[in-house]
Amino acid sequence: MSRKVCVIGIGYTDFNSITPDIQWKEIMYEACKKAYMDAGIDARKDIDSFITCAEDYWEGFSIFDEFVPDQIGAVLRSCCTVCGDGLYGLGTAYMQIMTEYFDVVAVEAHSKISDLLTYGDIMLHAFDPRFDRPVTGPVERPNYGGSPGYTADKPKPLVGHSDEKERIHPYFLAGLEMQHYLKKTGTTEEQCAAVVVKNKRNAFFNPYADYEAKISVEDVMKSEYLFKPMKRLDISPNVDGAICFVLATEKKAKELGIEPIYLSGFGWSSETPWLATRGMDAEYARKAAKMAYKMASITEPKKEIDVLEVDDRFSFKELQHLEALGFAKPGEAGKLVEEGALEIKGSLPTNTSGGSLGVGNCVEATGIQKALEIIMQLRGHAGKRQVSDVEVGLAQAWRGIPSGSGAVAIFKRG
Amino acid sequence: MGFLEKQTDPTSPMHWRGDMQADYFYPSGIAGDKFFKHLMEKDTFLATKCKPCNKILFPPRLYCEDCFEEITEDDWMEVPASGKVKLFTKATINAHGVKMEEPKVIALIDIDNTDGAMLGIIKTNELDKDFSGVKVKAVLRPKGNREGTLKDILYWQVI
Amino acid sequence: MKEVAVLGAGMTLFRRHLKETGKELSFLATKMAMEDAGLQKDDIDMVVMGTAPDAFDGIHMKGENLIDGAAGAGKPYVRVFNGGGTGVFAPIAGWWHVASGVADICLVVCEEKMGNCYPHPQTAFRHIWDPILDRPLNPNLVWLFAMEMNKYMTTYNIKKEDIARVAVKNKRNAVGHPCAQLADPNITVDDVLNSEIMAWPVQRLDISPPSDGAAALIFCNKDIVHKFTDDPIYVSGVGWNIDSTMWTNRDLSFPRYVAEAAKMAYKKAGILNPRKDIDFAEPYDPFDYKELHHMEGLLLCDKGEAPILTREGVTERDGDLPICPSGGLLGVGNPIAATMGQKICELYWQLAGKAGKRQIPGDPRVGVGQAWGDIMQMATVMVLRRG
Amino acid sequence: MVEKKEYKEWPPYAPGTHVRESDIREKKITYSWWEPEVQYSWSVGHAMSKFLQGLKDGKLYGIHCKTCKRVIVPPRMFCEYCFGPTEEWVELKDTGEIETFSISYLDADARRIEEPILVGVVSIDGAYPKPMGFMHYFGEMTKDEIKIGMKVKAVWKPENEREGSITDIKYFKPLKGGSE
Repeated sequence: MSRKVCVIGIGYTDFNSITPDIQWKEIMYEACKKAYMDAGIDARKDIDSFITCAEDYWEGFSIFDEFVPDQIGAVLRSCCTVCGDGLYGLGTAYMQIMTEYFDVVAVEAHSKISDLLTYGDIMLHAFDPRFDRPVTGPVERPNYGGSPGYTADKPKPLVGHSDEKERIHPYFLAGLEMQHYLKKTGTTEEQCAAVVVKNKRNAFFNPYADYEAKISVEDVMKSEYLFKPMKRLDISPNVDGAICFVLATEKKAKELGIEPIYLSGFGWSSETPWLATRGMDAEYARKAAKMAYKMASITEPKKEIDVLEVDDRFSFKELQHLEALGFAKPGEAGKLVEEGALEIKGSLPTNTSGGSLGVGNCVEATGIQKALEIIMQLRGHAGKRQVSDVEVGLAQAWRGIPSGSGAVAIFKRG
Repeated sequence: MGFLEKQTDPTSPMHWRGDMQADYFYPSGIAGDKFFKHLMEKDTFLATKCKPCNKILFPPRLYCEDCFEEITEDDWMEVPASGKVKLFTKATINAHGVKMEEPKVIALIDIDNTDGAMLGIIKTNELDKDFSGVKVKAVLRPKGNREGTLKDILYWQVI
Repeated sequence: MKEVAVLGAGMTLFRRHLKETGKELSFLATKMAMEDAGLQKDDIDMVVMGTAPDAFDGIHMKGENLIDGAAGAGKPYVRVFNGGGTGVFAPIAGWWHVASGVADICLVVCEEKMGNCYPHPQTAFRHIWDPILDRPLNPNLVWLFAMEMNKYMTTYNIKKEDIARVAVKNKRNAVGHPCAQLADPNITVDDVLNSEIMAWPVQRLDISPPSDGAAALIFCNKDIVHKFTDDPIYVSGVGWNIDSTMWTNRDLSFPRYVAEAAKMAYKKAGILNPRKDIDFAEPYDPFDYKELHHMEGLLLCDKGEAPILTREGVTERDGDLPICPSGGLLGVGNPIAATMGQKICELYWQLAGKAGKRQIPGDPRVGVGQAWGDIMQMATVMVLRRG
Repeated sequence: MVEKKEYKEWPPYAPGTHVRESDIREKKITYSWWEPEVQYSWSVGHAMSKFLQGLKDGKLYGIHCKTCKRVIVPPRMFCEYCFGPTEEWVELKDTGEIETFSISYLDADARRIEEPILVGVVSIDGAYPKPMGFMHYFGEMTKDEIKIGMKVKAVWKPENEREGSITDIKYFKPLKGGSE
């Protein structure tokens, strides 16, 4: 195979907990415009295909794909939506380039999650409607929002449950998974808390991060239990922001005079959606990594990979994912964080950007935010959080509650 | 943002309220319909056996997700409406992120005689107890009042 | 680039309500495609899911919920989406999985359960409109197409009865289709013209019905296709294109995005003269005028010429250029993404000579399938060929 | 790999179980019910803020893309054709031309109504290239009078009832005496 795929441009907005002054289209435009400027290309002449990563309910449209082309430069071009994390978009772009139909592909992913007022209820809407969702609360709209609502004639929803007033927040599932992880591996709550401390501190050195903080393990341990053993500070808060990547063939990158950073390995995998039979051991990450390592010819990830960004929407997820990716044996990732190995100057720098705990949870842009950090590290543009001597970096994404799907991407400096 | 003009007046229109409200009805499916119709009449559950995988799937399915073989009529079996708590948590906030009036213990329960599990609420006064491995049984609505949904399980009770 | 062949296809019954869950429908369609190809779950490398709005099934991240039914548990699985265009876009995504060399065998599953949305799938369609500009006017989805149809009719001076012929042809064609929802051997042009007016010029029988259903398709790499068949059907070109969101700033009389997508696919397929080189087509026909609009977009005839060809019988199953021999969406049903069954699965069945009662006479070698989606702006095109 | 199943005709059978509306009403099948809460508050951004504020003041604003020589309405901060920023607000007339229309006997929930709604796209005078406008209702004309190309003028709500919404225009009525 002669073609090689590389990243030639990145663009990103500032990440903020709310963004009242800009529309969803405008936040996407900003990231894309910056990425096209970064690559030094003309949006309307040089890009062959466009990909957006989004889910309808996050955005508030039955068909979000409609509202995409204008602001990313895709009018009368090939453009599509991938319902997945931004990393899936990068993988899709990789495949599109490898078909030899296209030379330059743009991938955009964003979060405008502050537009959504009922985040918890939407996430519950992702649970199986017959066997999981009814457990969480009343089937009739609980009416705690005082919303204008929809009032069509409808049949009586069977026998009501008068004693149920509210629905449980869907993050309870993360609480269950955390309990499983702690029990199975012997990892402690303090070790998970250390992840929060590290990531929020790293975020101080990341200008676009929104949730930087200097806190101690004790502070995390003292925050209230929301879903025991999960505490308030173990959870990444939501954030708005957009990111755009431009991928191209190696030949194109050289024509443009850009030092290529290769997308050398890519993998993704899904587990069953049934909570009843799913393993809860991040098998999706293990399988995705196996595929990506094979593609990138990596045999000893621990030795060959210099910097890592793994999904940390819940603190234990960082440790669980590190183990699934083969960087630690089960139960040992917790020790790594305690020993400081995961620090920027440690032996296995992880989530140097601040991760989701420090930057914020940007829904479908979470994985691509991780990829963004890897690119900045490989380019040597990471400022005070720059890791020295980086040649190879790995970004990993998980699709969040309640899914068991994820992707892994490996980038190499040319 | 790459624009020549930006919003500077915080009192001009900034937000537009709207919704995507619709209501949903979900047929239980071929396997689900059988399960829930059984639950309307009996105090036990139904499960399905996948012979090639030698697994008892619960909740019951039309097919095995691993080997993708169709489950036949004689692969259905009755199992007790009881199990062992695999994982549990005390949920304290509702879907709006607000503290709930009454916290609830929600658990993933391994159903007896099967390889499957299901979510359930454990009704208890001891909200902070360790429920790991505790045996529980389903408390069902009185027969005749059952509607053929998961709501026919009122809650789970420690045995 | 790897060449991509079709190994098998399957689809379920299309009805307003089906008892099966979306997962179960996906399973039934997948199982049929696996029977056709002679494959088991382990033989599948990767899975692509095509399913349109979450707001129909009423499940957020619906792709995730459908994984196990689509044989995706434990496999690389991805969902692609572009509204109504998904029915042909999902197979395009399946194609690039194989064409890129990333997968050898890729399964594509499309599923839709429109019946879940209460009181009517229309309720979900309310939310496809721009929330600030359109939704306050309380629009109905049919308005959109009525406006486009009116513009098309006025620009090219087309008579309503010529458009109605499409509905008649497709509902009659669907008679041979076991999955069909609205097959009718006795329907006449007058029936269509006398059906109740919904939003003029759209009448009841101009529209395809909302449905539940699923379809599946299996692709493989050319290098291994000889293990499965001696007479493979290949994907010879794909194309997709999107126009601006701002539909009120666009000329609605001609679907330029369809033409752009078609040109992309034809270029790759080496088709210089579509009218001559293509033996039959499955353009997207959720409304009868859309079939005509799309024939013109697919460059199978000149602008405004499609109604004339229809009137002259050219587009009948035994005509010179059979259009929608499956019965299309108007006859078989319109479970948005699952229309892959009439569009791409049908191309394969026709080219492989497996279409039975629906088989086109002669020796069709090249067929084109197309879907259309979003807010009248997305076109997806795939060309299949035999040998 | 397993043995292929050979059938003469594809699809060889039609898997799936048809359920009638009456089966659901009579509860012949079991089903669950769920009413999600799905509420949004979209940021409208600068261009739409200005547009909505204009409607409240009884004015229509478009915006100029000098590169593409377009006066765009509804306005946006960027031009989708050249991908550059737009600049210079243009106050447009509240008159225009019917670009296309429909006569609807259905309301938003697909329920039938007796008196049809006249609805369509208006190309606004002063904005170009045509078609350049937005969707709205038509009034003070019958379903037999309405036609593509007809000149129309906005009928505004009284000033005190306007709230910064597209519905601050009640509808477009025929413009007497042809073009202005």
